[in-house]
Amino acid sequence: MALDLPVELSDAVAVLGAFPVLAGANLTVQRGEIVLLRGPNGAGKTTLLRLCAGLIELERGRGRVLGHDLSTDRWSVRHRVGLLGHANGLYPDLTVTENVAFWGRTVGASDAEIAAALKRMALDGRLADVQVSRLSAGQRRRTALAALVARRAELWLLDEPHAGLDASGRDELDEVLRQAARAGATIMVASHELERAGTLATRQVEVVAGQVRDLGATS
Amino acid sequence: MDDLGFILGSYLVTFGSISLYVASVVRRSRRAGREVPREQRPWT
Amino acid sequence: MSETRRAFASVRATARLIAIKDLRIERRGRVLTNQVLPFALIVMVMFAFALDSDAVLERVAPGLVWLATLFSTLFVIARSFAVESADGALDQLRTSGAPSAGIFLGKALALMAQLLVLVVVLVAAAVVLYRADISGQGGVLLVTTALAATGGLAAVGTLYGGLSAGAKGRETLLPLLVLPVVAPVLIGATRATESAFGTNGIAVSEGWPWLGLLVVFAVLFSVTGAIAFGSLLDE
Amino acid sequence: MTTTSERNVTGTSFTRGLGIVTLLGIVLLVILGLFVSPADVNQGESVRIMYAHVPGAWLAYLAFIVTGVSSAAYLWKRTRSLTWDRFAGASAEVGVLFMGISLVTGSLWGRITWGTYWTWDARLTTTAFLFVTYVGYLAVRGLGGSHHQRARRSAVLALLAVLEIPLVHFSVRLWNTLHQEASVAGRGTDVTMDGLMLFSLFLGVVVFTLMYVWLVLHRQRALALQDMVEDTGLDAALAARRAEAAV
Repeated sequence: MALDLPVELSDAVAVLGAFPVLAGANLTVQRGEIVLLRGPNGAGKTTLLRLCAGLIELERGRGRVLGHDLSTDRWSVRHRVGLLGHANGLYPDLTVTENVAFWGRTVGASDAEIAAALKRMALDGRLADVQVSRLSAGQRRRTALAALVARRAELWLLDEPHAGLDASGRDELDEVLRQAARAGATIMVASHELERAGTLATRQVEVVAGQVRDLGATS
Repeated sequence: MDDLGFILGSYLVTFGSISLYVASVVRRSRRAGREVPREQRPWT
Repeated sequence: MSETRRAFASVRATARLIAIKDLRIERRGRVLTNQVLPFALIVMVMFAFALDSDAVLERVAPGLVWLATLFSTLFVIARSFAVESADGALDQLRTSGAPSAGIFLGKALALMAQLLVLVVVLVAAAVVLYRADISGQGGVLLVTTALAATGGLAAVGTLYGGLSAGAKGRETLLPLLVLPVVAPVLIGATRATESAFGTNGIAVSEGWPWLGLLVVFAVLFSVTGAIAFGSLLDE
Repeated sequence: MTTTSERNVTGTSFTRGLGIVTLLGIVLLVILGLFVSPADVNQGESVRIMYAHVPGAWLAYLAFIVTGVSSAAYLWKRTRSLTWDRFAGASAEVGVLFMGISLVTGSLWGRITWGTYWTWDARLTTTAFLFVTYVGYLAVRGLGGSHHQRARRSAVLALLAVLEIPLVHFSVRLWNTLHQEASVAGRGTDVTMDGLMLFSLFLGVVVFTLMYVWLVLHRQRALALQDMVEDTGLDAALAARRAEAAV
C-alpha cells in the first residue's frame, strides 16, 4: 500500500463569512516533515491549520489530508489529526490530570500513555491535581500540549504553540515535536518565533494573503 | 353591522400581507438581480 | 457484526466519558446548585405572589413545578454548551473522532441527572409552599414521570443546544427552538403530576397514559438526537 | 445587458401567466366570497371569512410538507442540491406567512362565531406551535455560514419539525379531550354548504394554490440570486486577495 501524503492542497479556497481567508493555497507535505508556517497576521495560517484538521469546509479547489478528500470526507480526517489552536480546549473546572485523561480517552489512549504524556510535559508533580482555572497561561499551554501528546495523532497542527511557554517549556515542546516526527508523525507549526521554530522545522513556508510560498528546506 | 369590519378586515389582512410579502420578494430580487447577468439565471 | 458491536461499545464509552466529565464540572463549578436552583425556587415563590390564593396554588401546583423546570432547563442547557465553547473544547471534541451519538448521549445523560435534582427540589418546594400531597402510589407515578420527562427534556435540550452552540444570538435562539418542541413534555408531565398529587381529586390511574406519552417522547428524541447530532454539531 | 432598473428579475413567461390567472382568481374570489355567495344558516355572514381562512391554513400545511420533502431530498446524497434547500426555505417562508394570516383570520372568525378570539382547541393549538416552530426554522436559516452549512443545518431542523408535529398534535388532543370546557370549538362549525358556497371554497383553494406556486417560485429564484451574488462577491474578493499576495 502506497503511503498517502499527509497534506496535499491544490488551489484551496476557504472562507470565513464572505471573506476568502485562503485564496488558492497550494501545499504538499511529506511524512515526517516539520513544516513551519510563517507570515503576517491575517495571512491565513490559522485557517490553513483548521482546514487541514477537517474543521472548516473547503470552498473551492482540491485538498487531501492523510488520504481523505477534504470536500467529501473531512470527517474521516478529524480523528487522525491533533490540533492545538489559540484556545487550549481545556475545562477550567477540571484538574490537569483530568483534562489530559479526558482528551486522551476520547481517542482511546491507555492510562499508561496518559501518564507518559503528563510526564513528558513535566506535569506529573505538584501541578497534577491543580484545577486548570488556577494555572498560569503558560501552565495551561503545557497542559494542552500534554493533552495533544496523549492523542497520538498522525498529523499535528499547532497554532503558536510557543506562546506563553517559558524557556524550559519551549525546549520540551521542541523535543516532543522532534520525537513525534522521528516516530513518523507529520507536523505543521504556525509561529512568529522564527528563530526558535526555524531551527526546529525541516522546511519553511510563508503564508501571504491566503497563499502559500515554499521557502525551502532548512538545514 | 359590527361583523362587517371583521369580515372585511380578514380579507384585508390576507391580501394585504401577501401583497407586502410580494413587494419585499420583488425588491430583494431586483437588488440581487443587478449583480447577476441574465444569462447566469437558470430559469431564463 | 463485530464491527457494529465495536461501534456500540465506542458510543457507550464516549457517553460515559462525557457524562462523567460534565457532572464533575458541575460538582466543581456548582452552577446548578448555586445559581439555577435558587432561581427556580424564586420563581416558585413569585408564582405564589402572582396567584395569591392557596386554593388556586394547590390546583395549579403541578403546572408550576414543570413550568419552573422548563425555564430552568434553558439555563442548564446553555451552561452545558458554554462549557464546551468557552475555551475551544468543541473543536477538540470535533477532532477527537469520538462518535457524535456518544457525545449526544453523554451530554444528555448529564443534563438529565441535573434536571432530576431540579425536579426533586421543585416538587419538595411545591409540597411546602403549595401544600401538594403525595400518596404511596402517586409517588411511584411521580418518580417515573420525572425520569421520563427529564429524559425527554435532556434529549431535546442537547440536540438544540448543540445546534446553537456556535451560533450568534444563541441565548435567544435556544428558547425559541426548544420551547415549542417540549410542549408535549409540559402537558404530559403536568397531567401526570396532577394525578400523582391528586389535584382536583384526579385518580392516580389517570396519570399512566400521560406517562406513556412522556416515554414515547423521550425515546423518539433520544434516538433521533443520537442520529442527527453529528450534523448539527458539525460546522 | 443588465440595466439598473430591470423590472422583471425572477419572472418567466410561465410565472407571468400564472400571476395574471392568480390575480383574476383573487378578484373573482373576493367578489364571490364577499358579495355573491349567501350567508350561512348557522354562521351567518362570518362564513365569508372561511373562503380565505381555510385555504390559507391548508396551503400552509402543504408548504411545510414541501419543506420537509425538499429537506429530505437535500440530505439524500444522490439528490443533493442547493436547489432543494432553497425550495425548502422558500416554502417555509410562504408557509409561515399563510399560517400567520390564517391565525389572524381564524381568530376574527372565532370572535364573530364563538364570541372569543381564541379557544384551546387541538387544531388551533397545534397550528400555533407549528407557526412558532417554523419561525425558529427561519431564524436558523439566517444564522449564516456557507450555503451547504446552512442547508444541512436547516434540513435536519426541518426533519425534526416533522417528528415534532404529530407529537404536539397528539398531546394537545389528549389534553383537550380531558378538558370539556374547550368544546366550544364544536359549536357553529357545522356548515351546510350550498353549491355556491362550496364553489367559493373550492375557488379559494385553487387561488391559494396558485398564489403558493407563484410565491415559492419567485422566492426560490430570489434566494438563488442572493446565493449567486454572494458567490460573485467571493470571486471579486478572491481576485483582490490574490492581487494582494502578488505584491
